[in-house]
Amino acid sequence: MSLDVQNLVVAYRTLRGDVRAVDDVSFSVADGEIMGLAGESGCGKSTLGNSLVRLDRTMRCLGGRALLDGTELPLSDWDAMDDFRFKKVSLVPQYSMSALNPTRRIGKMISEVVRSRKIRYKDVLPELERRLRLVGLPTDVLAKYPIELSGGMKQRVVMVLTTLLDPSLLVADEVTSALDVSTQRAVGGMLVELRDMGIVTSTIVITHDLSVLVQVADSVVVMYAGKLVERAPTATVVDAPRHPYTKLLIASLPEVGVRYAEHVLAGIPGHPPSLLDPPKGCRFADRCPLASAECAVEPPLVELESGHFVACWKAS
Amino acid sequence: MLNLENLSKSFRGGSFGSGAVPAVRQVSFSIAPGEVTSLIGESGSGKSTIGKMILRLLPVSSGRITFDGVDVASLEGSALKEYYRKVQGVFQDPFSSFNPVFRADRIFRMLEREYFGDLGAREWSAKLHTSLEAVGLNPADVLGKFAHELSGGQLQRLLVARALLLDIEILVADEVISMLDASTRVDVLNLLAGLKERGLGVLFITHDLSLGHYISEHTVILRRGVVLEIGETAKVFGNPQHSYTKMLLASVPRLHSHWEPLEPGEPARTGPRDAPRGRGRRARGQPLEPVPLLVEVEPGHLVAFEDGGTATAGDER
Amino acid sequence: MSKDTTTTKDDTAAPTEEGNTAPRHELVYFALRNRKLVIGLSIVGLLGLAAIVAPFSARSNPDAFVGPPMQPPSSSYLLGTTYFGQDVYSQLVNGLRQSFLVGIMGGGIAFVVATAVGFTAGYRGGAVDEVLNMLTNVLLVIPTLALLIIVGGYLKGTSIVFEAMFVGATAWPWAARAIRAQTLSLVSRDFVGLARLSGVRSWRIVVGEVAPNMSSYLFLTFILLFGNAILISASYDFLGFGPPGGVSLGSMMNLAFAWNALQLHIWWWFVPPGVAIMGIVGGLYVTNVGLDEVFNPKLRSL
Amino acid sequence: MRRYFARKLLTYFLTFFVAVTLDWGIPRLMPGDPIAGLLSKFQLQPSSYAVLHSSYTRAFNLGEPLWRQYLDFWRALLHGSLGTSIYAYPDPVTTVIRHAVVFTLALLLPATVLSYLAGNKVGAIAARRKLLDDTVLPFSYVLTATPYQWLALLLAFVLASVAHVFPISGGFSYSLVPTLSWAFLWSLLTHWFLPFVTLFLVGFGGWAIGMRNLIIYELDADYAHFLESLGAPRRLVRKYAYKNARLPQLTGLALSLGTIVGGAVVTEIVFNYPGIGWLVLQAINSEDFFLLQGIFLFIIVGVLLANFVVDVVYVLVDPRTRIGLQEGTR
Repeated sequence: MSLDVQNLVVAYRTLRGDVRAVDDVSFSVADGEIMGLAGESGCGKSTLGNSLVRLDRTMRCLGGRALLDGTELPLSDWDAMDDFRFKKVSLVPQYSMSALNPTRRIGKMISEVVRSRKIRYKDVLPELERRLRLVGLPTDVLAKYPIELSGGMKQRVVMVLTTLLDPSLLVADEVTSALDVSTQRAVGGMLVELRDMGIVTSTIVITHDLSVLVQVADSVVVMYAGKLVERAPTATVVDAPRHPYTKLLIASLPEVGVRYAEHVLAGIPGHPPSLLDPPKGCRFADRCPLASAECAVEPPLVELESGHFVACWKAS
Repeated sequence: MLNLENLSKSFRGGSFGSGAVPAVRQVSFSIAPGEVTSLIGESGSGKSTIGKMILRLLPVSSGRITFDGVDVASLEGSALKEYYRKVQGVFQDPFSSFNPVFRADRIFRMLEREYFGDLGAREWSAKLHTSLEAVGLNPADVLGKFAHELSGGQLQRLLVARALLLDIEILVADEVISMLDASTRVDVLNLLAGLKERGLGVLFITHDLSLGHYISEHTVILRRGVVLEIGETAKVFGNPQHSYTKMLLASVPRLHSHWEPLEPGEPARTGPRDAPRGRGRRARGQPLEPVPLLVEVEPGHLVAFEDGGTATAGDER
Repeated sequence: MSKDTTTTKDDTAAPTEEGNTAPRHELVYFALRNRKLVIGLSIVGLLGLAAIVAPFSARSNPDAFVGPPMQPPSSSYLLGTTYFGQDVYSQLVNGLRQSFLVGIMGGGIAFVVATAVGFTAGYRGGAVDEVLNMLTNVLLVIPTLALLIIVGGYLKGTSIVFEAMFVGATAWPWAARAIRAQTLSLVSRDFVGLARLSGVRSWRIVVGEVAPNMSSYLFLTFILLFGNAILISASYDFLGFGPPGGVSLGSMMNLAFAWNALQLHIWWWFVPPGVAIMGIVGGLYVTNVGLDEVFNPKLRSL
Repeated sequence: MRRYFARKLLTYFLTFFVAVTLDWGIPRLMPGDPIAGLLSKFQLQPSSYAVLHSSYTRAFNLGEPLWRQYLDFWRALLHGSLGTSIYAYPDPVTTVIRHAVVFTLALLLPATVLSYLAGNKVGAIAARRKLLDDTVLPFSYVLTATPYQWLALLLAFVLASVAHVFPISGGFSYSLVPTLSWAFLWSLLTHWFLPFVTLFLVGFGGWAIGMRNLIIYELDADYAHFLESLGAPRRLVRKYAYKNARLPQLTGLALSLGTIVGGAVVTEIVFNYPGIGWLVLQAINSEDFFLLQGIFLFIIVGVLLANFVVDVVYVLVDPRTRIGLQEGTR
């Protein structure tokens, strides 16, 4: 049991009150597991992932906890979290293209970061160079400035850096979405390799693109409006989803091979509720074709079969 | 009928226009009424530049665009306005398409002022409602609101409705659904596909092969401003000939199948665009590779000639 | 603008019904809560009020010799008298009036030039941009005060209008550059393209679509130009190029210096005009920062 | 980089050209007979008026066609001649200016550089530190809004006129003959101090505010957040933010050179400090227009040189301009 998140609540503070972007979410990620975190924009997936490493100053953790290898992560304590960051938990941010200091040579920046964590750069340099070569980068990128690299190269440098100290947990936030398909594939492959080689113990891959998760993830958590609605092995989510939202979402995705002329796909009418004042019961109810009176009560997350959790009254 | 003939575009690099960076090179294809043509390319391929040139938002460097036989570059003043009556566009970022200071209706107001000045208020309102309903919007839901109060899907529909107010024959749709949520994007896609049933020609610009395959009759594959493969969508996707097209198809993540394991030495790892970059570098460094010749490998399917091996006709499978 | 800045993550809540009218309320809320804005505006407002009511509150014609010379501040001469026996208080409130006039006119002219140049360069681009940009950069390097020296040397006395025009002609380049940069970034937005696709003419796009999106920025620019104009005219008058006869804050300091107020310890002659300038300009700067914080949420919380 | 400098130099040459043209043109563009305007300020006998008028006309070349006058002006300028000073007759203008420039540079260089460095440091430290921010910031706003001449008057009044800690006027004590003695150097230093402090303080405020605001922006940049997610200590994040914020500050320095020079002019006047600014006042008082025109050109050239120095420093500090340069030259 590597990562165990229990009843986590994370909120943004706004003038009009707290916006609970993550509302009472529980799940766990096993050693060696790559878990996908999927959902549409605004569902809280990115907030959830980021809060495990770097809780933004505008956010607050209002409840719940996260255990990593049995130790509770001090999510709300910025300074205490520093002991875990980089060494135990690491984040590949959404903004990898601009994550590197533009006015520092990459090697210099890495050496300064490493040294600031009381590690000798000399000790990690051979491993750093080995891993750069591993992901197909020449070691002379260390002597370059970020603007000299392409987007895909920057993405890989950031991934090598964040995983340099073999973290127990890696959170990869939309790492493939800004990339071309060919680079996307390389980066996706990298996530799997990092796990296969035992560099990263557990991985959370956050993306809005389910088809990327099919390629890399062992299991998938689907979020909707701050809630976890379904969690299952990847193949189950794609082929036999039980939550109406997941079902409709997957049915709406065009894929190479599907043509309008032959088969017209359908989207989901309506849009997600406001998280400032979310509806009492099931949050998907007003868009759900199956909704009925019982949906006015919030459905619990139930394990329908081993490893397949669904939060829906209609699923069982 | 909109024709692109040897269309090229170079951007000025550096000060005083010294050094030109080619973005589009000798591109030719046409957009026929009643069809969707997909223009597929990765970032930096010049696909959006082509769309902007068609819409006269960027000047053409060489070659020409003709609409019903008339060179679009020659249009000025009222003639250009008449062109815009027939040819319209929708862009990628729905929020950027709306002026945040004003209500979303402003996009209609501008058209009313410029094109329908002689229309009575009631007629205009009826026309607007018809158009909104044609894109599946309830006028009461969307009129009088600011863009940030509406969803991305609603906004893109508003923009399509705006184009439909005019007598358009060609619609340039530039990555219109890439910023929309998965659950609503297919509806906008279907809306565009439905336009061809009204006899419109649609240029669907995208980086996403699955979307192009889903919606279009014709496909153009573009890389670094050069057309590499062009033809009927079924043929390009069913029988891809150019190594780049094949690589794209192999790399696109699918819902029901896994990536094939990478063969050793396959370029996907380093990626095709992994050359260190810098604006204007290619232009002043090594000479440009010549624009390859397009060879017809089967009726309605042209492929760029490659050095590594000549494209062969026939089904490989 | 507000969209980009208020939501940095993709994961913020979707727009809400309650959110519809919020941004404007939020602005007012932050404006009233912003100490810098409130303090800055109060200072400028009070001094502005003093300038407006000057003709009524002044005890005398500022140039009139009302009493014994070199009187320290007292109940009969609120801020004392000059070397010649003029009432410093009357001079001060009239000087304030002059300063505000120069600020508004000079800042206004510079603002008009800056917006014209900035919008044209940013929207038209190409060769027009190159030429205007070069012109801006050239004028940016020429120090205003140096230019003033040769202009002032050859002029027989000036007027407020002349000073305003001089400031207007020389102070605009940095503002034009800033406005050009803003325009460039806005012009690349799709709504400008859409306006062109709607057949809207260029000037109408600039005035109707682009400018409203940077209204807060334009306002801030004007405030800074306003302050600059006051400082420049104070230097101008201090060098003795000021309008003859009239009293300005700069010429008060000039006369005080020229008539040995330092050696004679007539501090009440030169301290008030300096405090007044500092009040207006400092007040404007602080207002500027306060407004910036209100408009730009990134700067708000800390 | 070559292109970067080529463009900059082009701007500077254009500026110089425009400045010389203005310098030549303004006296001629002024309404009415410029010489009559000049002379009307003197109380002159009609006979001496006529003599002066004709000599000025000759000196200004006013008899020649305009294009001729313009070319002659350039020719004289390129031969290093700016005419003869009236105030210090018969010294040439260049000599008079050269004597004053030493004093101005001794004042301007340290005041500009030190206020820039100190302002940046203090502003950086104050950013995001509540207590410091609340004290340094208001103080800085007061300073930056202060007219130079007023701060100069205030310091002269309090520290010289009242407290007699510093001398009130001049570049050195007139009882001393300029020699390399300790007494003379001390005299130079004490006379230099107050004008220096004036320029330093006003400049300091602006730099502190600028740096403080830039740091706040930088600390919110993506690279700063990324460093935080790697558990980098605040010290490192701030160091990076500071280094990056220096770049726009340097641009700001180039932009404010004109203002700084203007400040030096009025400050020197208050302290009777025998630099360029003080010379301006003497030239104005003695109607020495050749001297004024010469000073104008000197200031322009000085500001252009300073701009160039800032450009060079910028390239040294920002690696990206260097890379751009390599690309350009390859």
